[in-house]
Amino acid sequence: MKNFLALILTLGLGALILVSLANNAAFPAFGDVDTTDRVSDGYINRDTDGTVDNTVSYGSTDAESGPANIVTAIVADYRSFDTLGEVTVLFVSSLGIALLLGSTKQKRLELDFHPNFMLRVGSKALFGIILMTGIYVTIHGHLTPGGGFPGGTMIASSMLLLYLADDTFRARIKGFKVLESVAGTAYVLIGFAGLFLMGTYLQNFLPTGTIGALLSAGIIPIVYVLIGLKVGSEISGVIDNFLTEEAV
Amino acid sequence: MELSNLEFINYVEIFVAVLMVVLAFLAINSKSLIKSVMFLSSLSMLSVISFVLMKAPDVAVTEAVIGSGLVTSLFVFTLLAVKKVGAHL
Amino acid sequence: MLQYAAIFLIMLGLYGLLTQRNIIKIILSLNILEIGLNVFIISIGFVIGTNGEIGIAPILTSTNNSSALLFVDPLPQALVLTAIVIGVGTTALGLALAKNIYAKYGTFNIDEMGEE
Amino acid sequence: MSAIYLIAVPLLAAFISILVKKVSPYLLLLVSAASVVAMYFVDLETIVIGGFTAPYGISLVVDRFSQAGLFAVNVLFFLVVALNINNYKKMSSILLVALAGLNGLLLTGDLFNLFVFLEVSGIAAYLITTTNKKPLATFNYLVAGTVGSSLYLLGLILLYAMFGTLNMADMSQSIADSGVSAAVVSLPFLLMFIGFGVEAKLLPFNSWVKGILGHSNSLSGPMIASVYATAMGLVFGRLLSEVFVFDDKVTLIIAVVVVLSVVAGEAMAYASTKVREILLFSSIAQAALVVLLFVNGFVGWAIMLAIANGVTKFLLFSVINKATEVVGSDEISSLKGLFVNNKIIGVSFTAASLSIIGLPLFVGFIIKMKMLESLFTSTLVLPFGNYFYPAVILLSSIVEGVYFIKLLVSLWYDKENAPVVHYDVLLKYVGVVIALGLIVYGVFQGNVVDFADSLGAIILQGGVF
Repeated sequence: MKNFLALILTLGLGALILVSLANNAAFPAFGDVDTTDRVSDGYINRDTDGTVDNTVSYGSTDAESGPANIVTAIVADYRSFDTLGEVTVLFVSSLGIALLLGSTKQKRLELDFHPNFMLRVGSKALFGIILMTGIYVTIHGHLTPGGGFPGGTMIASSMLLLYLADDTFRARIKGFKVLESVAGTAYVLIGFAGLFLMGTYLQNFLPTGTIGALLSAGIIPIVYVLIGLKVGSEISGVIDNFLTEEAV
Repeated sequence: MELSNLEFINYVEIFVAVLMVVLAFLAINSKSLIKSVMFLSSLSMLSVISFVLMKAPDVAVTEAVIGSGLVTSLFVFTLLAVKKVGAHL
Repeated sequence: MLQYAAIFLIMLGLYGLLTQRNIIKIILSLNILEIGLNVFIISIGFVIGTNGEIGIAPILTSTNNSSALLFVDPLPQALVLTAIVIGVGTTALGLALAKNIYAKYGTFNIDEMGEE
Repeated sequence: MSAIYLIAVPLLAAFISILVKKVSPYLLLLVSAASVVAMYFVDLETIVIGGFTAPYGISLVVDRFSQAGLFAVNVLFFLVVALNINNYKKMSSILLVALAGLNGLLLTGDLFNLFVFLEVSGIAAYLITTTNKKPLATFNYLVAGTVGSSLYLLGLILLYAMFGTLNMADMSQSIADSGVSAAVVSLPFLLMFIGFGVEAKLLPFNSWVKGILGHSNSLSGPMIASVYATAMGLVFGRLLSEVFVFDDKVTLIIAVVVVLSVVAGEAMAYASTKVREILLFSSIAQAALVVLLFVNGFVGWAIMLAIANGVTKFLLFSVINKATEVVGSDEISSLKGLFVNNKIIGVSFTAASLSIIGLPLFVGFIIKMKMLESLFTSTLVLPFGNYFYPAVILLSSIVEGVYFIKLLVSLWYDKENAPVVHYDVLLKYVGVVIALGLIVYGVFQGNVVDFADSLGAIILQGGVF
C-alpha cells in the first residue's frame, strides 16, 4: 500500500514536470538552445564586458580568461568561488568520515581474499601508469577534458591499487594531512592575493598567455594542481578510512 | 542506407536512455545488495556515454572516474567490511 | 529522449527513497537521483544547429579553433562537475554513517532496528 | 571592509586547523569572535568575485537583509561555540566550515553558489548532529537534506534553461522583462520551494526534525534549532521575496502547507510530554510562520520574527539540553523544579518563553501585534481573506501560551527532589542579557518598529541598499 502511494506520488510528480515542461514556451526543447541568449555566450567568447561582440580563437593571446577548455574557464576562473565551495564540501566530508570511522588504533580490514602474485605485480605496474595519468590530467586541465577533480581521484585510485595489492599497506596519513591542509590554505591565499593585487577575491593576477599553450591561463593551472593534490590526498584518506577498522 | 551523424546519435541515444532506466529499476529492485551496486556502476557508466553523446567530455571524464569508479568502490568496501560479520546481505 | 530518461531516473530515485527500507539501497537511490539530475542538467546545454549540425564540445583546439563556432553550452557542464563532486561527498558520508549504523544495530534494514 | 573575509577567513582557519589539532578550538573561538566584531565594519555593497561582474561572475550582496542575518547568525554561532567548545574539541574544524558555509549562504547573490553553500553548511550540520550518537537520525537528516538540495538544483536549472542566468538580481530582472506569466515559472519555483522547505522544516518534509532535535545535545540543539534555523529562514525569505514569482494556484498550495505546518506544530507541541519535543514542534510552527510572512510580503516583520525566534530558541535549547545531559531524561516530570536551584536561568528562560508566546512587555508581543496589524490592514490579496491568517496566528498563540505556561509551571514548582544542574556562568550572563534585551526592546519598541519598517520598505521597493 505504501509502495503504491509512493508510486502514484512519483509518477504524478514526473508527469507534472513533463507536462509543464512540454507546455512551457519559455523552456527550450532538447537541442533547441541558443547560447547567445545565455550568460554562456560571454564565457565562450571570453567577453564578459559586453562592449564589443568579440570572438577568440585557438592561439589568441591575452584573452580575458586563458584556458582552451571553456568548461575549465568557468570552473576555475569565472565561477571559481563555486569551486572553492566544492573543495570545501569534499574537505568537510572527508573530515567527517575520519571522525565517524577513524580512531587512533587502527588496522587494515581483513578481507576474504588475499592478493595473488599476478594482482600484486600487476597493481604495482598499473600504479605508476595511473599515477602518471592522474598527474597529466591534472596539469592539462586547462587544455583537455579533465582537471583537478578527476586527476586527483586518479591519483587516489593509484593509492587504492596499492591497498589492494598489499594486505598490510597503509599510506602515510600524516603526509596526506599536510598536503591537504597546505593545498587548501594555498587556494584560499591565492584568492587573497587576487584581492590585494587586483581588487577582487580569486581574481587572476597572472598574464593569461596564449590560448592552447601549456603555460597559459594565469592562475588556473596552479589552482587545478592545488585542487588535484587536495582531492587526491583527501580521497586517499577516505579510502584508508573505509579500508581500516578498529584494532580489537 | 546511410545514417547521418544526427540519426546515428538518435539511435544510440534511445538505446542508452532505455538501458539507463532499466538499470536504475534493476538497481532499486535487486534482492542482492552487491548486484544493486554493480547495476548502479553500469548505470553510471551509461551516463558517461550519454555525457559523451551530449558533448560534455569534461563531465564524462569526471563521472567515469568519480561516479563510476570511486563511488562503486566505496559501496563495495562498505559491503565487504560488513560481510565479514556474517550477516545476510 | 535522454531528457525524458533523466526525469525518469530522478523519479525512480525518489521512488526508491520512499519505498526502500535498506540503508544501502537508500543511498543507492540517492545516487540514481543524482545521476538523473546530472544527465538532465547536461541535456539543458545541448545544442543542435538550424541545419541539424551538432554542437561542438566546448574546448578550443587546433581544429575547432574559433569561439564563433557552434559550441554546446559550457555552463551546465561546469555546474555538473560541481554537482558530481558534491554528490560524492554526501554519498561517502552516507556510507560512513551506514557503517556506524551497522555497528550499532547489526543490520542495514531500518525496520529491524526498532524505534529509537 | 569587504564581507569576503567572513567566508574566506573561517575557511582558511579550517584548512589550517587540521594540522594543528591542539590549537584548533582556540582558532575556532578566535575566528568566530572576530566574525562578530568584523560585522560592524562590513560595508553595504555588492562584492564582485574573480573580477567578473554580476551575471557572469559570482557576487556577494551585503544589504540590510543579509546584514541583519549575518549579525544574528554570527553572534548566536559565537555564543553556541563559546558555551560548548570544551566538550566538543573534535568538532572545531567542522564548526569552522559551518561558519563559512552559513556566512556564504547569507551573503551570496548567485543561485548556484547558494546550492554550493547549502551543501557546505548542510554537510557540516550532518556532522554536528553526529554528536547526538543517533546515526540513524543523522542519516535521515542527510537523505532529507540531499533530496531537498537536489530538488532545489532541479528547479534552478529549469530557471537557467528559461532565462539563461544564475544571478538572483539578474534572474528576477529577466523574469520581469520577459513578461512571461507566473504560471510558466511556477514549476521551478515550486521545486525550489520544496527543496528549501526541507531545511525550513515545513510540514511534509520535516520528518527529520524530530530525530535530530529530539535527541540533541547542548551543541547540536542550539546549533540546528537556532543558528541554522535563523540562517535558513532568512535565506529562504530572501529567495521568496526577491526572486520567486508565484501564481495564485501555487500561492494557495503554499498557504495551505504553511498553515498546516503551524497548526500541526502547535498541536504536536501541545500533546508532547518531552521538553525538547515541545521546543522542536514549537520551532516548526514558528518557522512556518516566518515563511508565511515572507510569502505574503511582510518582509520586515518576517526578518524580525526569524531573528527573535533564533535568539529565544538558542536560550531555551541551551538550558534544556544542559539539564537533560545532567538528568538523563527530558520528560517534563523528571525536570520538575529545575529552576528552583537556578533562579537566574529560570528567569531568563521564562522571559524567552513569554516572548515567544507574545505577552506584552516582551519583543514577541510587538512582533505579533505588528504582524497582525499589517495582515489586517494589508492591501494585498491574501488567500482566504484578510481574517484567516490573523485567526490562525491568534489561535496558535493561545495553544502556544497554554503549553508554555504549563511547562514553566512545572519547571518552577516542586521544591522537593528538584534536579541540581550547574550552569556555566557565561550562559547565565547571556541569559540575563537576552532577557533584558527582550524586555528593553519590548518596552521601548520604537527601535524595533523603525528597523523592521525600514527593512520592509527597503526590500519591497526592490532597492539593494
